[in-house]
Order: sequence, then C-alpha cells, then structure tokens
Amino acid sequence: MKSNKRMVKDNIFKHILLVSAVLGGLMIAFIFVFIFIKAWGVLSVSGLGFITETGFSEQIRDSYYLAAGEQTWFFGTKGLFIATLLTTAGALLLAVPLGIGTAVIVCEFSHRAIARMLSSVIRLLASIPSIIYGLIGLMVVVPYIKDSFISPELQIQYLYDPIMRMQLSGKSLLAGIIVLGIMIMPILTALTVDAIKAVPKSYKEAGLGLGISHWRVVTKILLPAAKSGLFAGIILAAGRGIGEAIALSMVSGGISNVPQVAHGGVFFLTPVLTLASAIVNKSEAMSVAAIESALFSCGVVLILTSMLFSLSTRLVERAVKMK
Amino acid sequence: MRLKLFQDSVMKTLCYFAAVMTVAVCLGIILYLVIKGFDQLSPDFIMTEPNPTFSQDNAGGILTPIVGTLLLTFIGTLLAFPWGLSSALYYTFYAKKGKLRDTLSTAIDILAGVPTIVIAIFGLAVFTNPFWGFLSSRVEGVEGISKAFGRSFWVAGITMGIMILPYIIKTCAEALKAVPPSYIEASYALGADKRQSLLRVVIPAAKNGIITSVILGMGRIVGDTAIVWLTLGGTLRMTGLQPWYSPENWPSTLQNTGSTLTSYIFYTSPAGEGNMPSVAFGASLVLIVIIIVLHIITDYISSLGKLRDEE
Amino acid sequence: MTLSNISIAVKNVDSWYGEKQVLKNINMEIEKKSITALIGPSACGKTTFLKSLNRINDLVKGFKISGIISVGGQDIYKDIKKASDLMFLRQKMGMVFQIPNPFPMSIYKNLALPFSEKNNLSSRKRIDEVVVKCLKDVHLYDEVKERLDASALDLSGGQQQRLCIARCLTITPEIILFDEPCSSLDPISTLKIEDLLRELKEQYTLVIVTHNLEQAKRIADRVGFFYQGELIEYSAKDKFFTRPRHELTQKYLAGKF
Amino acid sequence: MKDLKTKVIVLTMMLCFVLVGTASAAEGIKVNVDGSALNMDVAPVMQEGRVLVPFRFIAENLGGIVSWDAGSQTVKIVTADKNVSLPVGQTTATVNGTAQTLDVPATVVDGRTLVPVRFVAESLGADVSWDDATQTVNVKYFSGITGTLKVGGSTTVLPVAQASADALMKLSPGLSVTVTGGGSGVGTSGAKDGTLNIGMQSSDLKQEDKAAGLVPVSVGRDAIVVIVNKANTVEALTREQIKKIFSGEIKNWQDVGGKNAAIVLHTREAGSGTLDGFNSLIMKKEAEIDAIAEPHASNPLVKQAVANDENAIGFLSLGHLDTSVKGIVAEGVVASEANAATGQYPFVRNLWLSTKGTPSGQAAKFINFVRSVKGQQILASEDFIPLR
Repeated sequence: MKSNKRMVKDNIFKHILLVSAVLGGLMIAFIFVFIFIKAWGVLSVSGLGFITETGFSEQIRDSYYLAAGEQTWFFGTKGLFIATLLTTAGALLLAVPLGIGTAVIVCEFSHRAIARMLSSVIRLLASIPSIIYGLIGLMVVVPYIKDSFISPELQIQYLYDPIMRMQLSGKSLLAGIIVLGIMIMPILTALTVDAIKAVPKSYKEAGLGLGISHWRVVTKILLPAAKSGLFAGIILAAGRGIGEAIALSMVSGGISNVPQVAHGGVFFLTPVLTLASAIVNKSEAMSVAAIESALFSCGVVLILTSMLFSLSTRLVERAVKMK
Repeated sequence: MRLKLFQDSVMKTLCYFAAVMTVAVCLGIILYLVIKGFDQLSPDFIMTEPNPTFSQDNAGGILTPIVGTLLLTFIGTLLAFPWGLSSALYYTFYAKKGKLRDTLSTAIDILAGVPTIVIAIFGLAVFTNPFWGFLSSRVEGVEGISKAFGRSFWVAGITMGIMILPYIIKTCAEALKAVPPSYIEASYALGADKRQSLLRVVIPAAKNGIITSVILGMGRIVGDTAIVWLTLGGTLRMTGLQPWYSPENWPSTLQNTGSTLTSYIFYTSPAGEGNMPSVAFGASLVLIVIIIVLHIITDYISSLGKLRDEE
Repeated sequence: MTLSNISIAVKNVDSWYGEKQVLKNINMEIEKKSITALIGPSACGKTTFLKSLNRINDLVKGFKISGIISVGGQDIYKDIKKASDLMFLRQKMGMVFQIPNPFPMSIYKNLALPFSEKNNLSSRKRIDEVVVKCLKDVHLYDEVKERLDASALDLSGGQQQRLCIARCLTITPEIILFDEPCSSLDPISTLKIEDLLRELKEQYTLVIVTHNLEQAKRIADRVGFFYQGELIEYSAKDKFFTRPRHELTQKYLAGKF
Repeated sequence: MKDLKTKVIVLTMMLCFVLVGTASAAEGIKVNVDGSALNMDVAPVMQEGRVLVPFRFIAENLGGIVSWDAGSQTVKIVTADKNVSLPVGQTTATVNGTAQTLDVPATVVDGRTLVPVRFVAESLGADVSWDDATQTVNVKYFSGITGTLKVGGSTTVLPVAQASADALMKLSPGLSVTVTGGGSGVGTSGAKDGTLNIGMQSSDLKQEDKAAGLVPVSVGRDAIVVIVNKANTVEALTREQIKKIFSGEIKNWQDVGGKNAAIVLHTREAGSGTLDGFNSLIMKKEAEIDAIAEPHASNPLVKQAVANDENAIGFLSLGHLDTSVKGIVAEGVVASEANAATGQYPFVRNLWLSTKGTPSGQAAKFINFVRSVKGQQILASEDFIPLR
C-alpha cells in the first residue's frame, strides 16, 4: 500500500517534470517560429541575396521614406554579417587568452584568498549590464581611439577614398572588438574556471606524481581534460558576442560597411554595423512592415549563424574526442 | 629542462598579467562609475521618484527604478527557476539520450545568440493579445479593436523569465550532471525511489551550481535593457493606482508600467533622449552596488553550504 | 638491511592536517628492490604516509610534517626547495592510485606525455619504442596494440590500472608507490596486477598500501602495520604473519577490529 | 528660451494687475474651470441670465485654438474633437457641422468679443453648472474623468505627455494615464493596431498612416537647429549650403568659409522624428543625406559627437541645444525659441498626438489638455514652442 502511494507520487513528480520540460521546449520553438514568420516577407524576396548583397543602411532609408506600395522588400546584409563575424572573432581573440590565463591563475597559481577575490571580481564583471559597458565604451574607448589613431589628414583622405568612402570618428570595428572583448572575457573566465575545477583531482595528482611541472600539468593535462567545458565556454561567449546589441550599437558606428583589407590598419577603424545592433538601431523604424520584417530577418541570420557555429564546434569537439 | 622551466615561468607571468588585467578592468569600471556618479548619490536621490523631463536639475531620484529592478528580478526568477530546474531534471535524469536532448541543447545555445530585443518584441506581440489582458490592462475606447496594452511588470517579468529560461535549464543541467552517479546509486541502494533520490540527494549535492545558475539568470534580468524598454514601457514612474507602494495598490502596480535601473540609465544617458549623464552615472553606480550586494549574498549562501560540507 | 640497501629512510616523522595529528613518530627503512606492504584499518595514516614520500600531500591545505624522510640520501622536505628539484624527486618515484586515473587522452599519449616531459627532444621513434616497451612490461601491449589511439578511458578497470603502472615506468623511476591499487578491481585483474608487481620488484622498489591482508601475504617482502597514526609493527613478511610481536597486530590479524 | 520664460512671467503679472483693476466691475461673477478660477482681463457679463466671457479665455483653457474671422465676424474654436463657429450677434452656431441655436448670441463689448460660457463650454464637451450662492459658473472638463488611457511613442514628446498626464490625473483621481516611450514609430504602429489610445509623433505622419485612419493633432512645435563644434569658425549657413554639406556635395569646411578640414557628418537613425523633420525642412527631397554620415540613436549622442570633433556637423531638436556646441545661424536667423515662435526661424516642425479615428472620450480630453493653457505651459517649460 505504502509503496503504491510512493509510486504514484514518483509518477506525478515525473509528469510534472515532463510538462515543464515540454513547455520549455515549446516556448523555445515558439520563439523561433515567431521570428521566422515575421522574417518571411523579406527573406522570400531577398533569398540568398540577404547575406550576399550589401546596402542595408540605404535600403532601410528607402523603405522608410517610400509609400507602402513602392517599398523594396529586398535587403542585403553582407556588411552586417561580416561585421558580426569580425567583432565576435576579434573579441574572442582578445578574450580567450586573457580569460583562460586568468582562469588558470585562479584555479592553480594563486593563494586561496586571492583566488576567491579574483573569482568574485570575475563574476562581478560578468554581471555588469551591457549598457554600462556601452556607456563606458562611448565615453572612454571611442574618444581614445579617435585621439590616438585618427588624424584630420586621415579623415580627409578617407572622405575621398576610391575603394570605400567613409568617415572616421572613432566609432569603429576596433571599438566594438575592445568593448565586446572586455564584455565576454569574464563569462569565458568563469566558465573556464568551472571547467578546470570539474577536472578530477586525480589527474593532477597523477601528473604531479610523474614529476611533470605544475605548469605543464595544467597545460598538458588539466586544460585538455577540461576541453569540452572550454569549448562550451567559448561557444557561449561567442553566442553572447554575436547577439550583443546595445553595447555594440553604442560604439561600432552604425553603418553597414564591409571593412576592406586594402585599407591596411584602417580596416579596424571602419565604422560597422552588426546584425544584432542593427535590430536595436533601426527599431524606431519598425512601424514600417518591410523594415520590421528585415530586422526579424537579421534575427533569423543570427539564429542560423549561431546554429552553424554551434554545430561546427560540436563537430570539431567530436573530432577532437575521437583522437 | 631548464629551458622548459623558463618557458613555463614566462607563460605563467603572462597568465598573471591576464589576471591583473581582469582586475584592473573591473576596478577601472567601478572607479570610473564612482568618480562620475558619486556626487549624485544622496538619500534624496535614492528615495525620491524620477521626473520625466529633459532638465537635469528636476530629474528627481531613482526610487521607482530601484523597486522596478527588484520586482522584475523577483518575478522573472520566480518563473524561470522552478521551470528551468524541473526541465533540467527531466532532461538530465528522465529523457532518453539522443536527438531530443541534442536538439534542445543546440536550441538553447542558439537562443543565447538572439538579442534580447527580439525576445522583447516577441513578448510585446504575444502579450498585447487581449487574452492576456489580465497581465497588463485592456486598451479602452479604441473603436473596433480589442487589444491589451501588453506592457506591465507582469509582462516584462514573464518575458524576462522566458529570456533566462534557456540559461537556467542549461546551467542547472550542467550542475546536475556534475553530481557523481555514485551518489544516486547510493541513494537507490538505501531504498529511495528516483523522486526521493533527486530531491534529497541530487539537488542538495548540486545546490551550489544551481544557486550560481539562478544568480547568473538574475544578473541577466538586472542587466537587460531591451526587454524593459519595450515590455515595461520605459515610463520612469510607477503608473498604477497611486500611491503605488500601499499594499492595496500592489495588484494595480504590477499590472502597470514602470522602469528599472537599466531603462532609467538608458533614458538618462546620451543613448536615450534624457541627456543627464551624471544622473545616469549615479544610477549606474547604484546598479553596480546592487549587483555587488547580490554577489555578497550568494557568496555567503554558498560559503554556508561549503562549511557544512567540510564538517 | 645494510645501508646501501636502503631506498627510503624515515626518521621521527610526525604530521598534521590542520590541528589533527595523523602520523606519530614514524621510523622506517624501506629496502631496495623489494615490496613493502603497509596495512592497517581505514584512516590509520598509511595513505598519508605514502603520499608524504613523494610530497603529493603538499597539495592538501593545512598539511604539515616534521622529521626526516630521506630518499637516496636527500632529505626531501628540507633539502628540496626549488620546484625543479621536487620534479626530479617525483620523477624518481612513480605513483599508482587507488582508483585508476589514466589521463583523458589516447593510450599512446598517456605514456608519451610523461616520457617526453621528462626527456626533452625525444624522437617520435624513441617514444614509440618506450611506449611499446612499457606496455609490454605490464602485459598490456597485446590487448591494446590495435588501438593505441583509442581513449584510455575505454579500457577496463584492470587494464586502466596496468596502463597507469606502465605510465610510471616511462619515467624510469627507482621507486613506485601504490595506494591500494587493487581495491577497485575484480579478483582476476587483481591477480594480474599482483603477478606484475612480483615481476617489477626485480627492477624497482615498491611500496604498497593495501587493505587486503591476503594480498600482503601473497606479495610483500616486508610488512608495516599502522594504527591510529603510529607504526605499530614493521618486520619481514613471514615473521609479521606468523609471529607478530605486538598485541594490536595480533588482534588485527585475527580480524578483531 | 530664457526670454520666453520671462515673457510668461511678465504676462502673468500683467494679468494679475488687470484682474485687480477690473474685479469690482465684475459684480462678483466668477468662472471656475476645473476648480481654479479663470483670470480674465474683461469681467464676465450677465445678459438675459447667461454669463458671457471673452471667448479666448474659456476656449483656450479647454484646449481650443481660437481664431477670429473678421470678414464673416465669426469666432472659430477648434479642439481635438470639436469645431465650433460662432457668428457675432446671431443665435445660430455650428458645432462639428451641425447648426445649433443659442438663446444669447456672442456680442462685442468695449471692442472685445464675449461669448456665452455655458454654450461654448457645453459644445466643447464640458459640464457647466451655476452656483447661485457664490455667483460662480463651474465648468468641469478635465476633472472627474474616469477610466484608463494608454499613450506612447516619441521620446521627444514623452516628457510633455508624462507631465501633462500627471497634472490631469491630479484633477481626475479616477483616471489612469500610462505614458510610454519607444519612438515615433511605436506611437504610430501602436495607435494603428489598437495597443495605444494615443500615439505620440515628433514627425509628420505618412500618407498611408493617415489612410489607415490615424488622425494627428498638433500639440506644439519644435525647431531643428544645425550644430557645429565650438572651435569651428563657421557661424552661418544657408539652407542650400546645409543641404549640400549633408548630401556630401560639399566635403570641406573651406568651401563654406571655414578652415581646410574634412566635414564629418552626424545624422540620426531612420525612424527618428528629428531626422524626418530635417529631411522635410532642409533636404526637401532634392538630395539625400550622404550614406557615410554617422547615424545616432538620440539627440544627446549627436551633440556629444559634435562636441568632441572639431570638424563635425549635426542637427538637434532646439530643446537640446546647449553651450557644449554652437548653433548655426540658418538663413540669417539665429536659432532661438523666440525666432521659432514668430516663424522667422525656418526649420520648425510639429509635434503630434494621433488617434485612430477622430479623438473622443478620454483621449480627446487628454489631447485637449496638452493643448490647453496649462498643457502649453508644461510644453514651454520643456523648451518646445507652444501652439499660441
């Protein structure tokens, strides 16, 4: 009798969990479907051109000022797409070494009190809202870039540049990379710390017991053992980078340029617009149906990018594991 | 050997440098906010309500944004935490390994990359449906159309909950997975069924990870701007029946719009129209202090747990 | 036991975890190329003692030690200051743990990593040779030669433990410390390991902590009995099992704890 | 901006003096609108049992814009929802196109046109009662409103709407007005799809939005001022020059009398009401703003960018102009509220509140409140240009 009651309870418990899991899954699916439906108008017209063609800023302007019947539903976000990849990749290049380095110090090479302080600092950094990063980027990073890299001569020169005319004002790819890098570093560090801490202590003991130096134990044994956690951290940080909207919209310049390698170092001073910050920047124009659909299409591209990203990392991870 | 050790120490120094950079950045940000915002801080600033104006002298204080931040965090966490934890339990201990789980974890990764403004628009679109009118309020007197306003503490809180749900599921699942299977086996061996094992052994064992996941989620709510701006209305004040703080008006307060510290910072910073940077910095400082307090509390909670573990 | 025959000499060693004393005045000499078994009930200090020998206990917060432990004439706590000297010490002493802990990488890499860390600039061919030799020494080669690139974690428990022993052999230690190496293994794997230990003592000094009296009886040359942090009795195997001097030892052998 | 405030103060003081001077002539008849006494320069007159007052006072306090057609000798009052014309000396008036009969016609006394208070107030939608004991006409329009009202849209109009809502809610404790931001676009789409009762716009509605049934009512005006860095030597520009600069035709400051340096353009994001205003007032579809111009999300961001770059040019809503940047003299006129109010300054746009269909009920009352004397004072205090 008693065990019967227990089974019923167990069953109810299981079903409660099931319902919440299904609801959670449905919710996520629902959000995706919602975004796709809203995006369809532009995507069906633009097709692949949506990511292979340029001219997003001008297309938004045209759509906004033309009457409902005459607007274009064709949008090309090549510049946004490339800027998104560039800012995220640049931020990762900045944040991954710093983050892993800090995590290694926290886990292995610092006094407990210092380690505890460091991890508090990291978690604090991880929870500073992006608007504050944006604000500081705008007040500190952008003026710094303008003062140290952009001369009046350079400004004039690029106003007439034959490849791509642009204004250099400090809001740039570089500012985006720096702000985004600082933003995702603590996330990366926190996740790396967790990953390293999750490695069984016995590996470390075994390594040290074999007379391998502490540093080598960390780099040759602990970090490889924490690999999947590290990958997860990088994916999450990259996801955060790809999706970061507010801070980037404040510092990256807001124009859908494709940075040109031919410009040399000025490549990094190009004002850019990322997919996510486009959604924020142009949201005031969302009352126009075509623009609304275009912005949701940016959302779709974001989703597809992260999907591709996450799948390919998973494949890499699997390949690494096989080895 | 010597060369190797030398290389090691060079690399180690670089790592120390990274750690120092991290601390420097953090202290730099906080110091910057303190320098820029400290003058603004006063009991008056914290205890009065803000005024909607472009004039810095009449800006008022940040009482309602602070309350708004706390309210939203509370509602969002209250929704997402049990939902996320029970989903994580299901996916970790009941669901069969395979496609479903893979798909879900991919979906979660992807959702992390979707800007919250998209989720905000989603929330606004869903909750302006008159069916959800009880969460905000119906819009009266527009002929031929029946719509809900779709902006309120309830709506924003729920949208926040949905926004952080994937994170909570993911981080909770990770914490649960980290519990050694031997614990569960031991619990089974003592005659406990699955439910009892999960509730009495697994969840307590994963407690710290779960707390961390909740804190991360709270941090995201506290720090989000886009969802607040769209689904909470960005109205600076509490707009329900006044006075909003007397208990009989709480239901109305929750059904109406308001602001949070982030939306207030957005409004008052150059990014919004408010044009009151020093007020924005003052509010940022308060926001950081709230976040630090949140951290101290969780550190305290987890240190309690640790002490017990060590005994 | 002549002086030249002594591998490890322990004099007046006390140690503490925080305030709690775990080893009390231990004196012991460990003979070269023999198997010394340390037995005793749980939490009697035998594992602490073993882990003091290669200073792995340094990792434990609050661990303190006094007295002298000398390995090859060197006082390992007082004479070793630099991290590199500690590494040399540990390279002289392999260690095998209670639960098999191969690194989460391929079988091959498990052996190649410590070897190439110890010996700089080794050619791939030389590494291959060492890997094969060490695997053969632990009789694992035939079982895994087809899948050296497979993850070490896919091996069975017994195989993993032999792999861990092979891993120690790659750094050509003088001494190998075993911390209950068979406690998580099935009887057949246990027997295999015991056979292996008997072979290894031809070349190495082995110190083994074990719970299993029968195992000590089967393989040890000398046996030490720890009880509540003290070394109660330490003598040659035959004498230990047939004519134990101390009352506590007799009780323990009679299974009265 | 300062001199406007001074003007208001001086005007109020003058009114007070006038009031003191004529109070005895008023024979004690008072007119209260929503509990506060109406201060008029001409005392109310009792005629055939009806109280007559100067039409401007009663109409403007109820949010009406009044005009006087000298040809047909007609008083015209336009509010958000009502359109009243009242010929002097006749007993028929038109309210929203329907003829109505008065018992006492509007009359001219001492050169001032007086209208019957009850008729005008009632035809504008107010309740009127006569308190014989205190000899007071009580007009109730903005008090005692109940229900809810959702207002949203342009962040430029937001502070005015919020302050007006606060004032209105103080008069009508049963009314709950929620004011939310989001931008002109949100105001337009919200008003169209029914999630807002009133949308706020700082730019003119598009034809298609009007076709969809949105009715905009102007509540005030705002000037757009072109700004440059304080170190810039250029002081004045013509519209033509500004247009050429922003379209990229003029790229160097020396072409407009400055030094040899690149002109760095700062504009606003699409959807900004200020940008719409700039386009319609300055670019006038003759040219487009150069695509390399840096778009900003708000007025302060433009101001900050221009303040930090010696070679920058941008444009602002006049209310945001301060000493960190320099306002350009446009077409020879200094950008100031006074010049904008007189119409001399060329770049002035309207601020709108719009509803789906002609405003009615609380929505009409809210819009009328913003257009009333009190509402316009609030608007002026936020540095916008009032309707009157």
